[in-house]
Amino acid sequence: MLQQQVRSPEYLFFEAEKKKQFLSGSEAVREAIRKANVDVAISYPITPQSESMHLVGDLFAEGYVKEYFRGENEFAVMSSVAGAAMAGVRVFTATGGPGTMRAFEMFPVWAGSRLPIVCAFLTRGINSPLTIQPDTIEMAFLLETGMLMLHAETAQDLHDMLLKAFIVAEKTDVHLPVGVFADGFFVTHTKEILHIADADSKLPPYDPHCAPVPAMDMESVPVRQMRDPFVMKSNFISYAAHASWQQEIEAAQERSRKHLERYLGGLVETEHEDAEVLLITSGTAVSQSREAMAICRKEGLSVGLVKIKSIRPFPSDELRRLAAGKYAVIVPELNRVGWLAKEIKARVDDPRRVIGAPRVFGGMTMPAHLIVDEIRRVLQ
Amino acid sequence: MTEKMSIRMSGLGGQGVVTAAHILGMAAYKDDLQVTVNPFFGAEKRLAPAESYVRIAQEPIYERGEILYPSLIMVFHPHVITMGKSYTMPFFDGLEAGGTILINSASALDLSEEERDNLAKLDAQVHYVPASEVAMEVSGTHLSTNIAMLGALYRIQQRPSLDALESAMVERFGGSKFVASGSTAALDDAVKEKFAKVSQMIEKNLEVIEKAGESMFQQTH
Amino acid sequence: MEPHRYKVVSGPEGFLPPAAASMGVALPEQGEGLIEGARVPAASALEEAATRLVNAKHPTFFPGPLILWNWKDGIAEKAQALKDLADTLGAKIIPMPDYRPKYPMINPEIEVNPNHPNLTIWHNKIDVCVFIGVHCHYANMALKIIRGGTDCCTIALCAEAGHEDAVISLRDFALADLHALTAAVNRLKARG
Amino acid sequence: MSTRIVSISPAFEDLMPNEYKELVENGPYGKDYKVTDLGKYKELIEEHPLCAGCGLALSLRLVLGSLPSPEDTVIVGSTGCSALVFPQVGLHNVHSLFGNQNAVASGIKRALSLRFPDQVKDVVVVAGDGATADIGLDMVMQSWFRREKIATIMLDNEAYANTGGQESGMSMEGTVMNMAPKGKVFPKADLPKVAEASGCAYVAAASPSRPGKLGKVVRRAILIAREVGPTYVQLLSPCPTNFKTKPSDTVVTIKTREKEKSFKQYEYISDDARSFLSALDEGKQSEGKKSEGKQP
Repeated sequence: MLQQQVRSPEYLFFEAEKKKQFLSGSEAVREAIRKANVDVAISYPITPQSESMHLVGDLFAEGYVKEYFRGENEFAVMSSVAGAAMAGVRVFTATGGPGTMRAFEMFPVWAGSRLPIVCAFLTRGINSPLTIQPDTIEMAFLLETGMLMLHAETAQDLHDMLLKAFIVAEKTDVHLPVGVFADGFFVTHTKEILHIADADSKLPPYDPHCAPVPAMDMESVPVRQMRDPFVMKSNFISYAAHASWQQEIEAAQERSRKHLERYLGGLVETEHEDAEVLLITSGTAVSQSREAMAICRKEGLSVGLVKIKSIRPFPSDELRRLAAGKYAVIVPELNRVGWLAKEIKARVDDPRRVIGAPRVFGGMTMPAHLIVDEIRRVLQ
Repeated sequence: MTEKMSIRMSGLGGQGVVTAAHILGMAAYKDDLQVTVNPFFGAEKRLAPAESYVRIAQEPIYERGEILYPSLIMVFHPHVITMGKSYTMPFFDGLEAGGTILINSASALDLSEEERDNLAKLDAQVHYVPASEVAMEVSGTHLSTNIAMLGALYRIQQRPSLDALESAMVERFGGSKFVASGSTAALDDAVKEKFAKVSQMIEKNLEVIEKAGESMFQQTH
Repeated sequence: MEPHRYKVVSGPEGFLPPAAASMGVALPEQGEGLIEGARVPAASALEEAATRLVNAKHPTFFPGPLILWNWKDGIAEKAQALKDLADTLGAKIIPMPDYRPKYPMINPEIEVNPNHPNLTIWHNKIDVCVFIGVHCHYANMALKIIRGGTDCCTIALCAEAGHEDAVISLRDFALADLHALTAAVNRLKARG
Repeated sequence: MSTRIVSISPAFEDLMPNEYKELVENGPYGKDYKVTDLGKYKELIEEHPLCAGCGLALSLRLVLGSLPSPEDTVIVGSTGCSALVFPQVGLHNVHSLFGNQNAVASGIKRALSLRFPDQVKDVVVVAGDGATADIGLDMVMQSWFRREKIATIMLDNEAYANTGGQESGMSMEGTVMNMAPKGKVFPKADLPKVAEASGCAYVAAASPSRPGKLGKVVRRAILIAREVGPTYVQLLSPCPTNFKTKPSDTVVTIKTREKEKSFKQYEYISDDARSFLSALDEGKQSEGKKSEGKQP
């Protein structure tokens, strides 16, 4: 194990020299966690995530992660990381697809309990029938769990977003779980070139005393403290307490915008945003859209691109502004339900201009020409 | 190199199509080229159809996933063609006009008239290499077939460089750092047992590369 | 929704008022405070807090667990400074010893609970209340309930990042700030 | 723990409600109270909203009075009647979801071991029979398989009581309840045997009809979990509401069950746990890193 020096997040993210490496997405997870100063990581296998948590296990064996074990199923793993987070340590886990569904009851608990858990969701399709292939449909289910959701396009994004996720998650005014999503296989199992900081630096440790709720350790006040209680039904005003609690989770999401803007350089990234037709999407659909945009622009078509990096909080104001006056907004997606198109339609001034297409799912690759066809069809 | 190389490797599980892609990708990376590598995303089973994909270019590469429109197709086993052991049918599906095909076979395959017509229409350059034979002959194991295929590819493309290929192999087989899936790792151990030393293995593999290149022949359809 | 126009003022705002953060109110940056949802220099927010306290009929401090319990060095001094400030103002101190939903009910005369802070405010006819030493999550929850159902003006003296849901909020609030607030109160009182 | 978290800032001493002052002045933190001391100090439960005669409330009071180091105990509960009590308990405790208590406890225990390597931190699970034997059984057993150093205590009222009296895996065969309208068709699960086979170092069945014995097994379970391995205690805690017995007859109900031989006290001590206990008896070994001299 390398001797690591604690450096500020600002140093690690913005100042440290970045060196070139040829890595798969799973290896990018490992390199992020190596520098994340994680206390407890808990794993459970599921394709295409397993490799990531194998590698985190290697980090444990090497000494970069202090505690690690394989839990019994995803619901239990998400429960165990919740326990560890309540007891005041930094935790990490990963899952995807059916694992996400198995664990589901815990996700709103994470947010409701103000737990700064970072979880990598390496997405895949959901049964039935069984599939192990990439598909982003699980994100549709997670939209309203209260967690922050970042969507990586590349292994580079996955690495950077994971590291930054810990820092945003642990801000006192946020203190919410962050899901970092990457499309299974297309990111996890693809080797590509990254630029990352050396592993001789690591993030500062988590300080549970900055949390907006007390740690469960019998060292924090108040001693009489239950996480997280029934809001007693015998109390006539309990409904207001529960409602106010939920609003506070939503408020914490809102507060994360400022931090995400700073660390991610904005919730969206644009290229040729003045074009007549905008491709707006997230994840690897952005990569495919980049190819499509290049083809179209060579033909002289006015096509631009908006990459959405944060799904929760959603860049509503940014998209409303960007979509205003466009001939069309095309939203390619790697799922059947088109959740992203729905999200965008609900926010822009003229939802009729938003086209939820093309879509592929069940593991299909989205060829750039499908997007090109859609652009041509719209412009005809 | 000005054009983007989009390489589809089709073979049977256990032949090392994924490993070949990794070595090729790593070599391209070492030559300072832009590159992405990914396998066909499925369960890994021996002798089942297996595919991997390598994209190499000088400009940044964005597109991901299976390569549907390859500029170069490598067929690691004749059964991919003759017995349809492939998820991509016919084997040249999607090949760019003027594209290249490289097939592991000691003799030209008996392709159907329709296949020959289509290949001719595509103006496809079809090369053969007795990769399995070269592997057995030079290194004493058919497990070097994938390296022989890379040798033939090198003969056609001249890139990535031989130096880069060598150092990619050292990195792939020399250390314990490489991340391979469970069954691929098991095969690695089998390969390693054949060679007392990794350096000896690399040396043999370089010889395989050279010999494979020499043994290639082209067939016009 | 009209972002950035939302004003955080004393209620009663209604059945279920929104979280100010969801209405576009942002937390203050370092060196700043909030007055009615607008970011202002910390000194202005401090002055406004002092003014509201001096003019209040029934000003009341709600010290939370982080200052009520003598759990680490420096707390006792802060507690004493708060007591002195309350004495200067002739204000009440009603503690919030913990956050549990209490059974069967609290005694609103002597304590406040974040799940139903309005009971204490109604009972004691509090028109200006000050949150201090309350974990942020519970403070925010209580501040919204107060804004919804009472006409009480809320002041949050936060050691962390501040509170949008308070009418007046300060952040990074330390012992020196408590002294500064007392000084401001004394100045205002002297002026009459 | 630093007992400072139960000391009041001097400036506010006069203002604190009485119950808190009592907790500070006369609470069990850092003391060496046993179950027989109940009534002599300010207990950890303030008030509770459970039914009159609730066997579970009785057990819970005795359990909390038996903790060897309440000042360093974190309790993990689960959904059910007992969860209604925990807001009133003077300890850090967690209600997560229904059935995941042992998974949550595993995470807490591991985290506290990292943060406080030289300190005792007891993690005790207290949950009902539905949470332990039915919906949470996999997580309960897996925590035993992994040898998590936590004590698991089941408050066995042989039913889902909070949801209105449904049959559980711990109900007696033949019991007619909601969701078993023709009577339960399989026997009460033998969880102590399952615990033994799953790697628990100590297993006991007891009831609040014998408070002294209950106190002893709970204390043993927590001390053994601290030093040796996972432990399991099952406490028969009848529900007068759903089984329609008189609230004043709860202990009578247990004694009748004992006479009918459908309930018996039980204790299993593994070899490792036995040598730990005898070392304690002989005073050769302290109970833990900082609780010198306490007897089991």
